[in-house]
Amino acid sequence: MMTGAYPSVVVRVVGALLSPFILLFGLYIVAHGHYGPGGGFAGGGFLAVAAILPRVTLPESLAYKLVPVHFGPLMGGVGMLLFLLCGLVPMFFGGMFLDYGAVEIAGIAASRMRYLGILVVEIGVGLAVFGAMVTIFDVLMDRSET
Amino acid sequence: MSQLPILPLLPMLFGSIIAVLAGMWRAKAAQVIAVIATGSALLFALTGLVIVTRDGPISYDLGGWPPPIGIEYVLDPLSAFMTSIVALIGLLVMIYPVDAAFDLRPRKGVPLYPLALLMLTGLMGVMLSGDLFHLFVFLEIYAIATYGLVSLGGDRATFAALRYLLLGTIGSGLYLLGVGFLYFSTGTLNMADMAQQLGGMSGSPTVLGAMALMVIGLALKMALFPLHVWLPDAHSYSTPGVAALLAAVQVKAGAYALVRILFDVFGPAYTGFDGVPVSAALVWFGLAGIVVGSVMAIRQTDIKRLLAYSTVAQLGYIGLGIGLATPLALVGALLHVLNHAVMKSGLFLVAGGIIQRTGLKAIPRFSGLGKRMPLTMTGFAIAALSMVGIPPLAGFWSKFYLVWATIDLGNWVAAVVVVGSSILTMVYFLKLFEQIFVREPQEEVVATAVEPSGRVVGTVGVLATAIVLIGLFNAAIVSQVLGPLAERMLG
Amino acid sequence: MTALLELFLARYIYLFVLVLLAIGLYGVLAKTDLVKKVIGLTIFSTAIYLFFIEGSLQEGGTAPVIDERGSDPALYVDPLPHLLILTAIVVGVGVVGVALALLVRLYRTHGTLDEDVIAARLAGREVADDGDTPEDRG
Amino acid sequence: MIVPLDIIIFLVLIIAAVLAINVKDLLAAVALLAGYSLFASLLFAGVNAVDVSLVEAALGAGLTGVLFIGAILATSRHSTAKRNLRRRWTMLPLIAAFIGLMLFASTGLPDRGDPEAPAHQGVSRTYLSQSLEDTETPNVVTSLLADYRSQDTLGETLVIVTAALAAMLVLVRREGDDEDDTRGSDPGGDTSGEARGTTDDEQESGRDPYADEREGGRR
Repeated sequence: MMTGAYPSVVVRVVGALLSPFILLFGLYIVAHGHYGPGGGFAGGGFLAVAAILPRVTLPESLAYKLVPVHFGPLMGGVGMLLFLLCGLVPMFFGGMFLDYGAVEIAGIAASRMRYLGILVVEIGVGLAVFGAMVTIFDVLMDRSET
Repeated sequence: MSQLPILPLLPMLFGSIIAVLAGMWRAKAAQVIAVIATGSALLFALTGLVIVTRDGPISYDLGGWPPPIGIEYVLDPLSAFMTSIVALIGLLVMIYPVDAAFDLRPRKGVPLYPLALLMLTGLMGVMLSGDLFHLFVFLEIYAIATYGLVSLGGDRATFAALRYLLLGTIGSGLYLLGVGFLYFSTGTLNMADMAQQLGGMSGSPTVLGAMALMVIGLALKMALFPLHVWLPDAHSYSTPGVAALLAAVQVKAGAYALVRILFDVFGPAYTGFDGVPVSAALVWFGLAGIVVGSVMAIRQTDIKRLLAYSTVAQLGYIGLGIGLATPLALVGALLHVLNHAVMKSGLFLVAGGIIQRTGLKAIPRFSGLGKRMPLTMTGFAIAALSMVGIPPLAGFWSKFYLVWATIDLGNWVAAVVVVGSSILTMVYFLKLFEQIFVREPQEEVVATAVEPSGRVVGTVGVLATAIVLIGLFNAAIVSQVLGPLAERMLG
Repeated sequence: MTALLELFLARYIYLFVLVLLAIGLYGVLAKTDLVKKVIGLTIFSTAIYLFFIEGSLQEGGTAPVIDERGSDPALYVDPLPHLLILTAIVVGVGVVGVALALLVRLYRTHGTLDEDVIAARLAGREVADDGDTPEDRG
Repeated sequence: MIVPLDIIIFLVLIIAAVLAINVKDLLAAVALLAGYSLFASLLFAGVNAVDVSLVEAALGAGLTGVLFIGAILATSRHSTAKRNLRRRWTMLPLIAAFIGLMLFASTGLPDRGDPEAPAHQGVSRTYLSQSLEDTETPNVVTSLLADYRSQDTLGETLVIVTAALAAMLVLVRREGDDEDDTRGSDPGGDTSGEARGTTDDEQESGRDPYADEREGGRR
């Protein structure tokens, strides 16, 4: 199948070199959603590509040590949980579900709170998309643990 | 209680995600979490039902943004009623033993219960949403979870799941296109807001086209004849627990969305009849579905396949009720949603019990089961008699309201079909009764069979009791919940 | 003639989207290869995305990122369809993922992805073990 | 948006779509599909939908393509399916009816880019004028996504997680107790090879520790 060391050295080296940069770019996109195109979904997609590339090009033992198989569902769950908690916290301050503006922390305006809430949500979405896409890939490649 | 509308959904959301994480740690943990989550959702949904029938609908602004800007959840009698049904059936299936329900021993990291929970979450989201696009998102959540769960049934089920996926995705695509047409002609997505905007443009081709697209899309999801082609395979090949969930609540989400959108969003444009063939089409396709489903059910020898075709027929009743669009008919349709949920899940869970103990699916080999499993088979008899429509069991009353509605409208063809289909239903259940209760045990597996495990008997018992109770207290349900609801939706 | 051209310029999007929708639908319904069906599904949903996004256009509007020109709605295109389609794209990817998983499982059992062949084979088997052979247990 | 360029891209899209569902080589079909998605994302960028363009390029073209290629490598590269002419002819009236319905419905839609269109007068005005004030976020799509309509995003994230879980469940290892096996049969069934047909991954299964167990379940 496709996983495992790719026969060409050039591909292996380029894949190994490219992956961290894609990762960085993905993180940038996740964080940059407030000011330009991007956000959790596109960023999470790039993160997933950064994890899938080594799986396709590098030797299996190495690739699956970098991002283990159980990482996928774990990150999916953690990201989703982060999102849900972000929605739950305002309810303790008397707000509605996902109403970040209702959280009262001294010295932070409601609009700033919403800004931060959006950031947390984007990170949660990014993690969840990353986890989900890696999981689907692993499952299709018959590498999942189930 | 301003938080009430979101409360049934929250335990489901958290439960499904925590079950994913817990399931990676301990295989057993997921089922416990699933029971707790659906149980608390049921509690909240029932509380909600009591409160909103007394005090009127509660609207919930997610994120603190008032409706046209943000997404709104609406807990009104209809959504509380449907949410309670989903949570009740969900809870019983979660309690049902895992090997009989899903035919898979739970193992670390196998997302069985998380997926079942996600399906129920999606169904509840559909029922609570007051926003057209948000409804689409939850429509897809439950659909995707369903594709995964159906494939548990093995090879044929996988193929059925793939066919269902292709048709279901086209269905939601058509629904999405309909939403697009509506958005571009009104500039809003909120249901209440849109109903107001649509009031002045009922003749517009865009609105009519959107209505047609959404009805076709949702009818595909609901498996209304002739768009039911995916249903018999998907329902009969999936494992008993999944089949119970599918038949009892999953197809009803499509029916609910249809009711909600036709009556609450399109409102007069739909019920006004002028030049709109949608409701007439629903009536005729509903009737055709009743006849075809019943006739096909008679010809089946596999119990799960028989039940699947019977679902096609029962969905025909619901489609008929929506199409007739009178308060009485709507009461009949909604009561039938409840009745069918309880009856059909009961029957599938009985089938699961039979398979658990004997491995039999073919009806001709059921001879004498009644003597070996008296408790389970009593539950089966109650559910089946209710399906036929024997008073005072639950199933009688929904047909009664539907027949009354057709006579009221002078639609004699419909009345004859509804009454006649009861006879057809009787035919296919009599066949089963003869095998189970009259004949002596012939097969080795039957002769040595014992009553299924306690949890099977328990869940079937709860459902059988529910059938009797709904039948006895149907007047209360209709006068307290469904009657006022239907009057309001059509008034 | 110019009137016709103007009409075309105002409405050509709908025509093109419609053609793409039809191609996608044809792929799903008429093809027998299961991979082709999923490809058709993707074409169909991408055409829906195009329908929404083209509708968000507002003459003279720029990308919905508020800049120093201020926040007058007339200056930007409609952001709501963008959000809806972001959601729909992600949903579409999810559906494709599940569809491919189902495909892979079917292929492992049958060694083919021809829908008709698999259907015939399953139907044949169905007749064969209609009488509850011990294998039917479970 | 430049109209002639738009029309050219649309024509390319149509050609790519037609080819993608007609070529025999599935890998080529997937490449064409990725191209189709990329050109669609170009169109999105052309009408200033930058966020959508990025996501369509990353997820729609990129990751979908990766998943497709993965699935094709796990199955077969060449489409062996026979044509089913009867089905083709029965489907055409359906598609024609759909086109008719869509044409009818689209007559009531506003012209392209019309600033007076209802959609531009509706709720989106609020988002554009309030976003910076309410959330300090200049990108309105982001504030919409994660604040005004964050529940949609919650559902959407849930969808992708659900899809991952569903895919896991579909391809779950069955410990030799698939539907066709009797309980407790030998998991390393020796009849497994013949029903599998000619697979590309036959030689690969040798180094897969689960292969024996799995094949027993997947006759």
